Amino acid sequence: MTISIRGLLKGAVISGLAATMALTSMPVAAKDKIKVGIVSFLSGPAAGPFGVPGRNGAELVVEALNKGTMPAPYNSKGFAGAQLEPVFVDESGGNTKQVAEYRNLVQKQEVDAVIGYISSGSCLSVAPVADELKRLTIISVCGSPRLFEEGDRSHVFRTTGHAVGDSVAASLYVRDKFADAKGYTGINQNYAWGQDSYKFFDLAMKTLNPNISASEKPQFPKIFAGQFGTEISTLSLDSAELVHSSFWDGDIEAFVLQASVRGFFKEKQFISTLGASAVDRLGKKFPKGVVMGTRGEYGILIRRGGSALNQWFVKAYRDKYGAYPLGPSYQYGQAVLALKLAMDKAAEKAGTFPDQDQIIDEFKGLSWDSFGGKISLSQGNGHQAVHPVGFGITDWDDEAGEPVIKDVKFYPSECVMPPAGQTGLQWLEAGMPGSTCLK
Amino acid sequence: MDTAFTILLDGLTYASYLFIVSAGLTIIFGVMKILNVAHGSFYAWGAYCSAYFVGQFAEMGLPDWTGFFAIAGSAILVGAVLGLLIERVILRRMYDQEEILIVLATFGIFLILEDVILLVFGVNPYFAYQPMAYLGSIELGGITRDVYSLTLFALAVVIAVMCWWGLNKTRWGLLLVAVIHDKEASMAMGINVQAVSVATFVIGATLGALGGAYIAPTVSVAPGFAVDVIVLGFAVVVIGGMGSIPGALIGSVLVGLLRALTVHKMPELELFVIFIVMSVVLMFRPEGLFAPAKARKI
Amino acid sequence: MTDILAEKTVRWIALAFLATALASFVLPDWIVNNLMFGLARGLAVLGLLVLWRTGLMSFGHGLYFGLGAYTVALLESYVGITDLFLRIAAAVTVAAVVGFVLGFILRRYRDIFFAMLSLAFSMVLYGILAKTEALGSTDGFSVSQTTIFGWQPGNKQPLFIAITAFAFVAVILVQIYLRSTLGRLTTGIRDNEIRVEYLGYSVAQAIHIKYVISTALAGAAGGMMAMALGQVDPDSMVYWTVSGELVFITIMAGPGSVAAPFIGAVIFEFLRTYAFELAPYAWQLIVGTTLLGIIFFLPGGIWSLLEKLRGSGGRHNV
Amino acid sequence: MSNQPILSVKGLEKTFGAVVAAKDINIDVTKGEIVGIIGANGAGKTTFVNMVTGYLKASGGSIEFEGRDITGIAPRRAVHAGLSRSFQVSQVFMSLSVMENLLTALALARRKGTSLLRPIHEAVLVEECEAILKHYEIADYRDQTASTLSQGVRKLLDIAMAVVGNPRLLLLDEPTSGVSIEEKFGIMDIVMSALKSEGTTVLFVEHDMEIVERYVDRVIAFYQGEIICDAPPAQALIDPRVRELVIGEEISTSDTGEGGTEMANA
Repeated sequence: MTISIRGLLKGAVISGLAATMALTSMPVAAKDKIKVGIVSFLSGPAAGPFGVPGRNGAELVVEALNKGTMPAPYNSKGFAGAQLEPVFVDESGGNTKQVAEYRNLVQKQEVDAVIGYISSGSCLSVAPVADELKRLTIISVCGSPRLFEEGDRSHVFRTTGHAVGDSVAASLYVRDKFADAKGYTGINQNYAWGQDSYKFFDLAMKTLNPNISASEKPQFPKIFAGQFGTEISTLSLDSAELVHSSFWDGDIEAFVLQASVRGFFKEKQFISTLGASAVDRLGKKFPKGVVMGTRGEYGILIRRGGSALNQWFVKAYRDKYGAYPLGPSYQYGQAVLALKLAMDKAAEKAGTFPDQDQIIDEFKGLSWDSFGGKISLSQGNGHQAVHPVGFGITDWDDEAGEPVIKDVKFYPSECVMPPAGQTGLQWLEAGMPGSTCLK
Repeated sequence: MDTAFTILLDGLTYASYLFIVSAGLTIIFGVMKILNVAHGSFYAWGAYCSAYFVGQFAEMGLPDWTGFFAIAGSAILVGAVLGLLIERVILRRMYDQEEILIVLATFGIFLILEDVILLVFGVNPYFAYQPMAYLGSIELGGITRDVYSLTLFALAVVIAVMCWWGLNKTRWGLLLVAVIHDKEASMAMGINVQAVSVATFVIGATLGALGGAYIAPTVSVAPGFAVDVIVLGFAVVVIGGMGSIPGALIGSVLVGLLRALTVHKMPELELFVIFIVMSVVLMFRPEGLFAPAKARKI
Repeated sequence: MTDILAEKTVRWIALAFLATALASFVLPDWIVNNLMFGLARGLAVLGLLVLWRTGLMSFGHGLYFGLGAYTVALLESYVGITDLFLRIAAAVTVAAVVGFVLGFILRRYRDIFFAMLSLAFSMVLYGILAKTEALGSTDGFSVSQTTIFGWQPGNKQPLFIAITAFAFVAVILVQIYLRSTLGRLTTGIRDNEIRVEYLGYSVAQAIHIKYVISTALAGAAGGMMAMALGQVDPDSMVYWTVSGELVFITIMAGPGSVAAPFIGAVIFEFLRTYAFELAPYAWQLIVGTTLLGIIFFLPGGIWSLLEKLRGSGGRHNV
Repeated sequence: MSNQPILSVKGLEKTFGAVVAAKDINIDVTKGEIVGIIGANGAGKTTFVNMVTGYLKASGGSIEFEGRDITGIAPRRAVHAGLSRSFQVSQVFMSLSVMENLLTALALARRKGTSLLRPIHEAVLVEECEAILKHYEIADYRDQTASTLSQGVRKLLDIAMAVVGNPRLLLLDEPTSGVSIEEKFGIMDIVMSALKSEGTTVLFVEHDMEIVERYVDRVIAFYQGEIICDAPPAQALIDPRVRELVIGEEISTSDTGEGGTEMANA
């Protein structure tokens, strides 16, 4: 016991000292290797539907870029010529643990950048530390608008949109398809993400569908509670026919299973902003006619067709992992793309291997063609991405024997996202001024 | 009226769930005075096994109702294997230790088994909806209900009756009661307390596994879904009185109904209603509602 | 006080803390960080040790750990106070006051009932925090850099040294307490409450005092953790697993000495860091195995091992 | 003060459900008296001691100590008032040494408030303890852990701990129970001489008539919760009812108290 602990400590001290030396003598000259921490849920309930697909998306793109086997315009080898060595880290275990692990990534493992974070909790808690430690950090999935609303971030970027867009697009889709509905309610997990999502949806509905009335009893069950019998009864007794939900992972699946047996989806119009993973997982078990989104031009919404890049991504992913890439796969993949672009540009400009500040300069306001479509970091001082957000309706394709989404409708970012410099909440409460979708 | 009926029904269904989960916990505590955190692992393993086998049966093209055998089988399998393993290898060595240490040991076991699940079954969720689909749904009090969760109620009643019968009407049950009442005396009377303990632990484990196995068809069986069950189970057992089967029953019904009521009437309280009940009960009846109030030292 | 400082063990402890403080000049940041977390958590464990000596174990000290942490966070986001001493003073006060009130209920309970009732209280706080958006819901708050009398240090080292100093002071005070007549009742109460009552002292009161001491320490620990991490949230500050961790470390460290909690907590931090790095899929497995290993092969905790190494056999009572 | 009784019990009652453990008990004890309480097991002797020292709440009646009503006060208040007791089964701190046991008792007796924060090992206290240990002839066991002591020594320690606070009234619950025949007189000599020198008033519950005869000025005999005799030993021990209901079975079953109980309650 002591031996091992002593060994542990000794090892720690040595590696630590070595690290500090390395730090003091780090040349900005050409590097053949960069180390990047890739954080996602590898255990716990979110691993299956989010963490692992995300991790795989990143891995796939990293390998392709290292080899240079990706289609144009990303066919140049490596990141500013360097090979990227990923360090995969588990995001589960609570925000505090994530902060500790982030410090270890930067200070102990000496990574050059960090990509990842799915839960709003962990991205909000890691961001300030990233700025404190001055390490480039690319948030890939986390959807809380607060990330850049609490002030500018120097070293943090988010390469995907946030919850406001999802909720606004959802209520726009309602306006376009279910304008004659009487009332709406919701079932969301009882934690920050669920509470925010419903609040935004509620506000957006008040602006976009003033004639549809809100229910007094939206449900907020404990996250990962698993048993929704009581909630389902309450929703069934509620007169509102539209039911909004930001459920994800195990909860969406459990809810769908328990609700569909009770004929819930025949009586109610279910609107899921984040449940796409369940559509593939449950296959035929997943009810038809559910309004489904993927938070952007990702996953099942654009699975068929799309750009050559998208087709390459879908095929390569299926060949390697034997499943369709999900939303998170796209989001992690495009975060890696962004890093490559910024580094290549910076290298071009600098003429040598770029240092972090040069990379960050290029990263600001970056805009690139991702698998689904164009992403531009046009908000939060060029740190926050905007892109169209779409919804469709679940269906089953008998020939292909797989689920599909029909009636897909995308809403441009100018219409679903608050203009720069305004917090999502202010904007929604003010009635979405400046949105191109207001009639 | 309908609402009241619905609340009652929802409450009892949830109560059944709670009772099935906590029955094993309370039996083990009663006989062995062990607060078994690893009970959550029994639950999780039961759920995984039943989900796995139900899935296999479905793939083999067997009819949906065979799923019920998968459920029962997995419960017994898990209870026997894990129960024996843990009792024989670890707990047997610590019966003379402080309660707190034993609780921690079971906590360690829980941590280990959590990751073993991950290594054995992977991170992707398992589904076993066939049995629930097979039973379909009926209309009750103005809303549709799935028959499966109603059978949960039946199962709870069966378990309760079996426990009562086993404890009061069988020779073995009488031995058990003797041991619960006074370990030393029972030893002196020549009861093989060792054997009784093993049997109890296996039965408790099987009940825990049965809880998971039976819930599996209604949920997505994914890593880490047992953490809450432990706390829920503890709360119920503490409310009812640790080691008392009727206590667990009353505790479950109390919590089940209260929860249903809050979800329907004031959803914002749902998150911690159970712990408020627990605190209140403990404050006025430290030994819980049912366990005989021990004579205080001072 | 002076006679305390004259004791050999205390001299050693003082030396160790001084060494730790100085080490922060040479050690790399990540080690300093883990040491800092260890020392902070160690304070809470020290509190549990005071209780455990009486045969009581709280499965709900996350309640006070969280109160301390949230006091620091709320003090900043609502009042704008970021001063080190004000933060710690506030954290300790809030935790101690709540502990004092709940103490009136808890002091009536023993054994597993004491443990479970504490758990229940902590879970109620968890529910309230996770629910209330004004309290940050599950996201919690980020806590910005600590200032010292208006001075904003460039790095975390001054904070580290301050925490080390606080930890040392706490250790000395607890040592004085445990040596005192009152502290000595610890063993007495565990052995025989009737006798204590017939010696004319109220067992309930003695336990209440111990409880408040332990809550104050847990509050301080939470506050320091919040400052060290720069983040608070219910799941990693109040949830039952947090309380479980504290109990885990207490057992791992062993009741042998007031220094043990800090050694235990520091080892725990490194254990977790490495388990997490070496086996991202199986770190719980490693932690769990360690726990069982300690319980089976080191009943006296790590401290007993150190004592064996020092050759000075049996446990000291204080 | 002088002629007023130090302890005055009036109409004391105690019932456990249906069982009557004390019925209309009236006792006045004057300062300096040594009173022996005798009776079969279950006659209510210990119940009486427990009520006087606040361990049990009386169902009825009153207890006055030095003219002050102490009915149903907490044990520690009784101790503060100037009472103290020993136990049928020695109540000492099993995991502490003899010295530490006594030090704890002494420190709690001498210190109040903030002085409770002073360390327990203080020259003054230690010396006093040494003296007491000598006086009770248990100095040889000074550093032995209580759990390893013989019944006799543990009894002495138990009593010593009860006496350090210089109580004005001391109740000893079967000081010689569980003590070997050889030890018992030794123990009683030590204890009684110690108490006599302090002028402490003593009530002690005793099975053993030899002890009673030798040490007490007055005997009170209990039978099924009632006082059946209250007189000097010479007179009490020849009282027919006492002989029949107390000593009678005492002799027949001096070794097994249990069997006696059944007879007594039959």
